[in-house]
Amino acid sequence: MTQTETKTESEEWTPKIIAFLCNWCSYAGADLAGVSRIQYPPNIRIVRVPCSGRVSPFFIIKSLMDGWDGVVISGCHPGDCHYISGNLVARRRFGIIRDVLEFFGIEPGRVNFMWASAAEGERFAVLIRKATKIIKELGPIKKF
Amino acid sequence: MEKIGAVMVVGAGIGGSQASLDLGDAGFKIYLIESSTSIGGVMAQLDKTFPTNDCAMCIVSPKLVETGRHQNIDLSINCEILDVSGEAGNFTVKVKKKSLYIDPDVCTGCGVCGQNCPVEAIDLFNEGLAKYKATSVKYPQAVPLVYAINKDYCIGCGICLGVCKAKAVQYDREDEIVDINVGAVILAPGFDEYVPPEGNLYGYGKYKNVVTSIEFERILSASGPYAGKVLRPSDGDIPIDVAFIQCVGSRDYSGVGKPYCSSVCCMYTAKEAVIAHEHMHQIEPTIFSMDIRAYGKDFDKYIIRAQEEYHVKYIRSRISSVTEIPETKDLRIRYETEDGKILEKDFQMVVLSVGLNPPDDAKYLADKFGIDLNEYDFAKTDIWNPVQTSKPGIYACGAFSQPKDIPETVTQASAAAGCVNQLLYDKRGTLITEKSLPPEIFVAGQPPRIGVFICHCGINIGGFVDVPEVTRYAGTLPNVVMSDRNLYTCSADTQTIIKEKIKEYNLNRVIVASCTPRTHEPLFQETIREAGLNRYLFQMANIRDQCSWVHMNEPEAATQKAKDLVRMAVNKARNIEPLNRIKLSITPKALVIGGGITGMTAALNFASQDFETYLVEKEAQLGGFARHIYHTLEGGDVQEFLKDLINKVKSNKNIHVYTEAEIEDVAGYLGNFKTTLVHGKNKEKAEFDHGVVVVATGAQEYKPKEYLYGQNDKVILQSELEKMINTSDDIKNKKSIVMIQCVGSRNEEHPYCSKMCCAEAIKNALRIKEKYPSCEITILFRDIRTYGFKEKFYREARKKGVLFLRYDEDNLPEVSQEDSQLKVKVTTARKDTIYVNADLLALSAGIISDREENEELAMMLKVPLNDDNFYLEAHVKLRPVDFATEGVFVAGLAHCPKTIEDCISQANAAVSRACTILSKDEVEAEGKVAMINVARCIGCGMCVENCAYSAIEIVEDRRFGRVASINQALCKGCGACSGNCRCSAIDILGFTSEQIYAMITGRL
Amino acid sequence: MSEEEEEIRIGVFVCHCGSNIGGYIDCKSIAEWAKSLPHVVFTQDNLYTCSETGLAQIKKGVNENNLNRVIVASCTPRTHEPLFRSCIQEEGVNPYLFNFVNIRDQNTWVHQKEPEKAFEKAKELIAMGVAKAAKLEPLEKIIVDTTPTALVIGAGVAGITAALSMANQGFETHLVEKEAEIGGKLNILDKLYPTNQDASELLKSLKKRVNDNTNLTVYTSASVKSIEGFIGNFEIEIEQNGNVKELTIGVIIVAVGASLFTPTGLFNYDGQKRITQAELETLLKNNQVESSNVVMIQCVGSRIEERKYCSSVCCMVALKNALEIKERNPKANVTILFRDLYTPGTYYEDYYRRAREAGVIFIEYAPEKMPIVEDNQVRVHNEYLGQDILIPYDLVVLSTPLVSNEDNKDIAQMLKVPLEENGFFLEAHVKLRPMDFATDGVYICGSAKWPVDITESIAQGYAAASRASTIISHSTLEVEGATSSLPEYNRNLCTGCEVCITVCPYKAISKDENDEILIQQVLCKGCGVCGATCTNHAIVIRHFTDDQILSEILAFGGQYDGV
Amino acid sequence: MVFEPKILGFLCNWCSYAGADLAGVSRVQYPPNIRVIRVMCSGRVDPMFIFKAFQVGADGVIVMGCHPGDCHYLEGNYEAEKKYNMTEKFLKLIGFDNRVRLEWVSASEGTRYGAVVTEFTQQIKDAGPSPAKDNEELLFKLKALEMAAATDRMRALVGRERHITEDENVYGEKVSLEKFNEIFDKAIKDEYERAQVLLSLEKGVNNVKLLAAKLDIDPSIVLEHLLILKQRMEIDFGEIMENTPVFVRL
Repeated sequence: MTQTETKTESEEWTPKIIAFLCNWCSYAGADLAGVSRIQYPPNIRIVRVPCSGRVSPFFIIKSLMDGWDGVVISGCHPGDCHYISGNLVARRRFGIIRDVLEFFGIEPGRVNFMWASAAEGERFAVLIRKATKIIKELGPIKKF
Repeated sequence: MEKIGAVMVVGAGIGGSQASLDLGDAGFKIYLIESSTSIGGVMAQLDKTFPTNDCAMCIVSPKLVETGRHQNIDLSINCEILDVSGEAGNFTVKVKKKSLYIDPDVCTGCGVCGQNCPVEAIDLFNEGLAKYKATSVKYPQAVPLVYAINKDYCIGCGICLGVCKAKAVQYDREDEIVDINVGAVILAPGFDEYVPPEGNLYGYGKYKNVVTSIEFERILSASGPYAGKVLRPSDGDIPIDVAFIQCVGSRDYSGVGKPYCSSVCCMYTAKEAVIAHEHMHQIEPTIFSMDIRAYGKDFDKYIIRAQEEYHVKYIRSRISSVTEIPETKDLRIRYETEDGKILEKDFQMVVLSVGLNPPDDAKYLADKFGIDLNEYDFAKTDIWNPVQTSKPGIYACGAFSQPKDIPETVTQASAAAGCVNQLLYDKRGTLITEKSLPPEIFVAGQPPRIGVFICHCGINIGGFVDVPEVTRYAGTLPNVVMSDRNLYTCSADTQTIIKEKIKEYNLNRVIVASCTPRTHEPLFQETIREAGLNRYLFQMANIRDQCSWVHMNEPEAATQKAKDLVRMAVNKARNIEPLNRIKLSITPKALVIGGGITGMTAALNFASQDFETYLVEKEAQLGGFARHIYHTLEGGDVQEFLKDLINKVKSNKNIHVYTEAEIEDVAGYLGNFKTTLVHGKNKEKAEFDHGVVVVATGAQEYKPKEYLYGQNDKVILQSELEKMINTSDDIKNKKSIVMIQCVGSRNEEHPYCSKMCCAEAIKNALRIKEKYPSCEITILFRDIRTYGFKEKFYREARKKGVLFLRYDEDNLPEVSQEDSQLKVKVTTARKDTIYVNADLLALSAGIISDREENEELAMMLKVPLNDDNFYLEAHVKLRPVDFATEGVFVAGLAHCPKTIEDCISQANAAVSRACTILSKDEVEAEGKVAMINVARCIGCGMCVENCAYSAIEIVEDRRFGRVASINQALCKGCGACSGNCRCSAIDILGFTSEQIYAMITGRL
Repeated sequence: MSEEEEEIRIGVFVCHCGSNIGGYIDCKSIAEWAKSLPHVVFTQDNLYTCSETGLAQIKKGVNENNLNRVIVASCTPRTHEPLFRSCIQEEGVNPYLFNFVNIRDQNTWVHQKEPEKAFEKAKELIAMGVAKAAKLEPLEKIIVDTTPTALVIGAGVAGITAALSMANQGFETHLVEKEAEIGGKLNILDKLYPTNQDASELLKSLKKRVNDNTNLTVYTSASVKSIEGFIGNFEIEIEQNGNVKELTIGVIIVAVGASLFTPTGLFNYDGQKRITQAELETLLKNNQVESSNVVMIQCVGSRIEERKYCSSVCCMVALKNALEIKERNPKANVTILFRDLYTPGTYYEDYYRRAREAGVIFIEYAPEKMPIVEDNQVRVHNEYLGQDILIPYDLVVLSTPLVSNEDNKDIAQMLKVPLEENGFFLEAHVKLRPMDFATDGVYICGSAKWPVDITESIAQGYAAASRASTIISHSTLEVEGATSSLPEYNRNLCTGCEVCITVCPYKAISKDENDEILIQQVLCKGCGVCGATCTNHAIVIRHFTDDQILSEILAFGGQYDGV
Repeated sequence: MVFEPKILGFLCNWCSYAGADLAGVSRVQYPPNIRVIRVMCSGRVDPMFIFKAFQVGADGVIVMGCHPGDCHYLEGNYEAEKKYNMTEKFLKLIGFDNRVRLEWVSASEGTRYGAVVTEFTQQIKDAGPSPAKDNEELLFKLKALEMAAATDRMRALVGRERHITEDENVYGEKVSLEKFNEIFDKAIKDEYERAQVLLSLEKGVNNVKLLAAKLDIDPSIVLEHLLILKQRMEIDFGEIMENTPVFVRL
């Protein structure tokens, strides 16, 4: 199905980004962006996970294979984790995955890790804008 | 009089919320009464919290949501107490629920009224820094999220009535007066911050760039008026040099401010300085302080980090004036240094660390509830039990009785709850009603029949997203058998519709596309459960907070996104299965480890609630370190208190005391522990089951190696001096006594403050001065940390002629012996070197933990220790007596150095937390937990390491050998194990990989 | 969509109006100049554009040049617009695509001495007219069916008169009365002034006519429960003895009358020796008046701070009853204490003269020195004598006002019509539309509006019926197309603030069952206040849209939008 | 050259326009400076029209409607008066209040119509040509006034003014004109300043100090306005330049 996605010439290409947000901080931060009506690009689709520690590297690879142009993973700031240390586990894990992606020939910039707290609606929007910009510059993902 | 199984909690800040949750969980009916329009109090205003820099909103909002939704908590906002009658066990409180002019049951908190209100007024939550409307909510994450009309500003134009799609606005809504019958009352009204009066020397109110610390807190806050940018109000520039002036309105004997120390300002000032620098690296904070009172757990480390990592500069000085430079609006501070120089420095902004005052209505509340206030108009409490007011059955917690920080407030809240438990334990569960639910429909294995409900949310979604189109689209998705749209899916009538549709279409999965699951998922889950569906057969698509609201200018893209989100939800829903919540039976018995004041208090509290309690003490006799303390600074007779306590413990039939005991093993988990120990001279073995554990193992006094201790018998410890004062006459002929503070504290080996030594030194000094006024006493200190009302005694000591000399950490006093004369050399902050002859040198030795012992027990209980080997609680701010491991609690010195009263509070708090478990026959665990596919597991143990809750262990499986096993009762479902599992052997129910893949792949 | 894409082709016709315009300015050169304006494809000057020839020229111009907008620069739209509209309509151009430019009444005629300036002004006015014309959109008049039925609320003398009048015109008429008997105040009156006819006689004859009329259905002990809909098509529910009847009604006449005021606590009122005029009527009717010393006090409870109005009938009632007592017992002393005597018109003034002749004594009192009713005498201060006069009595009669009914508010709410401060119904315009409400299709008569006597009630009954019949005498109702509207493309702009609802004097705006703003085209008169008020610029005033007016303003400033 | 002012008149169809016609029929002579836009009711005159007229070169604007109580649409002229009052208050901020007029002229007052127009024309002649012509700054301010008057806040206030000050508000109370005007006047000032801030941002004047200097408003007030505009999602923080945040128009 994904292969059939075409863009009309006149339309500017915008990346499709999937975001895994932890329920307690980043998802709440994304909600706050909404409550505060802070606008950001609409290319992002959010998947709620209990904790950034839940995000398996497979989710990321699967997403990129499936045609998402970029992935965002966001959790609580270090020390703020609702599950005490889940985000630290995630941090350790994602330190490696960028190298792995590069090895596969995928631009590491497609996968963005970030921290956003429940009070940082503004920051969430800024980070999404930033990620969108980076991924947009990288262009559409290569199909596997 | 009949006792009532209900409790009123007055004030819904963090303290009130915690007390309500504890008691609500323990089976009491709670009436939580709040005077403002939303709960959360001051904590919800904060940006970050010390000493962890935790985001305040992140940690408090789940708690507030829980409070707002708890089925045993009846929350009333905008209330006023009118009258109180009755006595402990049975009070009647007359409460006025003031009209919000908006029906709180109907208001969905969408905010359209506020946006359209043409009358601008000041926003109190942002401390006057932003304007809000006559119809407003206190802050975006408010609980309950209900708007209110401020009639003082409202001109009655009626716009809000028109724009409110939910029809919640009711201008003729009247105040409601109700009589509430409760067994006990907890007062948690918090504090009001000190506002510098007109003509204050700091220029507050006159100069725009002089703000109070609470205002600065809002400036720092990401959800504050400046969106977390640190700007100065005069011109929106980022200030470079920011001065923080401490003790504004505190430790002030001039009569303008308050004489006591507000306890928290040193820390929050450091925090604000650190966060300001963190937000804007160009900011260079300078803090003007007298003493730095970082007496709490890990506080000193924070101050050090502030100085070293964040370049926060400390100047020890009370400033003499602040003047504005009119052209730049900069502020010139004139101050005197410790060595007597008068200096001037310009700052772009000045933050006043204002003190904590008793709440404005303290006298009113005291009068209504018939309790006494102390000399400062804070609630007067029992010297041994800091949550007990002068009236039985009425308890106070938090800053209402003395300025205090969040963890102490939370501790006291639980402590007050612990006392209520003790008072009303036999009335648990008498006033709460359990919902009767229909049996669950069996749906496993059946093809999904999905119903999708799409919410217009008035115009909040419908105004930007083409809801009919999304509804049509949803109807075309696989397995979707019905899709419908509603004006407000969360309204009561829609719940009925959902239930009807479930029946009509035989739905076995339900999706609501509306706002955020964080606030609304439980509501819809409840609805489908009432219709007979398992509550996990529900999915939510967030098309408001994360779609329509953030793409208001791109309606087409927003519609497309909403469709995608609905499709992703459908894809997940097709893969979800009913989940069961595991139920654990509870053994209603408690184990308390440690027989000091803390342990005994806890044990007695448990026992008086008819819980069988095992009290384990390693020494031959009960009493712990208190056996060496004679009085408290405030004058309480410790020995008498202790004697009484020991007698009560010994005579209580519910308490089994084991002395000279050594725990060999604690096995099991929440509700089902089994402990084996040996005790007594003969090492008898004992074994028993229990549901909870309270760790109250205490700490030890540091045995100094410095200052000739142990080499010269004129060098003694403060505790030894205290014994001398109280049991002998040896002081009589001492002309000069020198005390050295911070011996074995705040140094490299023990980088923390032992909290009690300053009070101890002043206590002893005052006792000596009382008996022998001519005795010269010199106290060598680094900072005098007589926080709170203890400040009074410091002042008294100075008045009585006790000499206080400050020394620096890098210039420690030296003690030498010349002949028989002890000589103490000290270099003061003024760089003068002084020699003092001492007839007696008392060392204020710190409190240290017993590393080996603690490590051993921590291992058994699967709980962590901190760097200083004190036990590490689950959360520094909000779970001060809990461990991450459920069913295990900590209290007293085992947690960190603290006073006797604080130990007692923690003991009661631990009991209260434990009662949330013990009061039930069984507890229900979350259904969304980890699950092991043993066939794939290779037993590497990675997951065991990653689990913060010690819920995983490696076991021997008959077929597969060494594999991981999950204790679902302990698992919180975070998924850290699963994400790291190299064999993909772990999955998280409710968030299975299959479900998430379905969301990923269902993009088009 | 096609209209939007269609090229705008404007034709401008400049009228000489004989010499009225042409005598001052050069119409030919104006017409020539107008060709330079954007979208203008054809121009012509005519001697009399409104003449047969002129109209033919317009038609020809339209046909030959494919014009889709027509401008006539001549006299005033107030008189001539309909003519030109129908002219272009005959050629298949929507009449709303016509625009008028007034260069006579407001130009040549008023600047006769400054023809050059008038010439320039004419050009500018035409430029503005063209700018607006380019933005005009076709509109349709709305046709609504009307139901030829009438509802009259209140069966007093006004209501009965109105109902009979409607029924006699052949309309199915429904008359609702809350009491068990029809007739209203006729039931309690003795005689009627100035003819001294028996009230019961009139009542009897009315009842007979009501009973005999087959078009008239009467509901007694009944009330109107709900009113929905609008002119020509009201949906009514009438409740009678617990049964609800539903009706579709074309027009509604409100004739609920007024209530009697009981002067509790005033002048020692006790209902025995000190009674009201209404109570006196009953005594007279039953021939029970035996008193020989009667004192009447006027303005009891009216023209005071609490109730500022004059009840208008009490003076005449007092005179009538005074005369009646005198007639039956010429020896009786009747004294009337008054503030001002209101006896308008020759008949009534004559009536007053008769009372004086019959020996009724009139004594004026001032509101600052109210008469005091003592046990057996009334003490009243006389200005001329400068002292109190004591009048012995065996009966005191208090002239109390008519007051509005308590349930007026409910009816007003159902009908969406206003009440004035005293609770009486407020007509659309005190002078010009005395029988109408601002809400179309609803009319008022009798004391429901203001205290009136029987004569006036009858007159008003006829008047209201006459107004009402103008609506339902046609089977359909044509409604102006240039109304306000909330177009679909502006729906998302509407915040629902309801400011438009408050400012609309015709109650044409409401919220529908979906809580969305609904503008009832039938009720809208197109004044445009809602559009100018709409907080989020969502409402469009057709034919006077923001866009159209702004383009006129721009043209005034020499700018052309979109060119 | 003699100054011939350009005057724009908004006339209600039923009274004033008819009165103007009557003036013609009666051959009442008056200066030819007025250009008339016919509206059905004076209440239709959106304040925006008046600000627009000044921006495109009007020297004076006059609004005419039926006499109080005579409105063909019952009460439209009362609404017109409220809107006009607001417009006048706004124009006063830039010294244009002597260039507008609201008059009641009935259908029978042809002569009076002539007199009013004559008199108003003279008034504008005396006032001289509109300084807004080719004056960037004044045009900017006029644009700001137009934007301010178009905010939902101002429109809501003016739309409800009559209701709550003359009838009763939602609590059944009458709001005193004093209290209303206090709020109203503050709103006028605030919204005008905010509109100026927005327009300035479009022109690249983008930080507090620059805005304060350009608009001659206290920087702290500018900051307040910016924060409110941010709440309204009109603007957002941009990057930080030399310790001063830059604001951008959304």
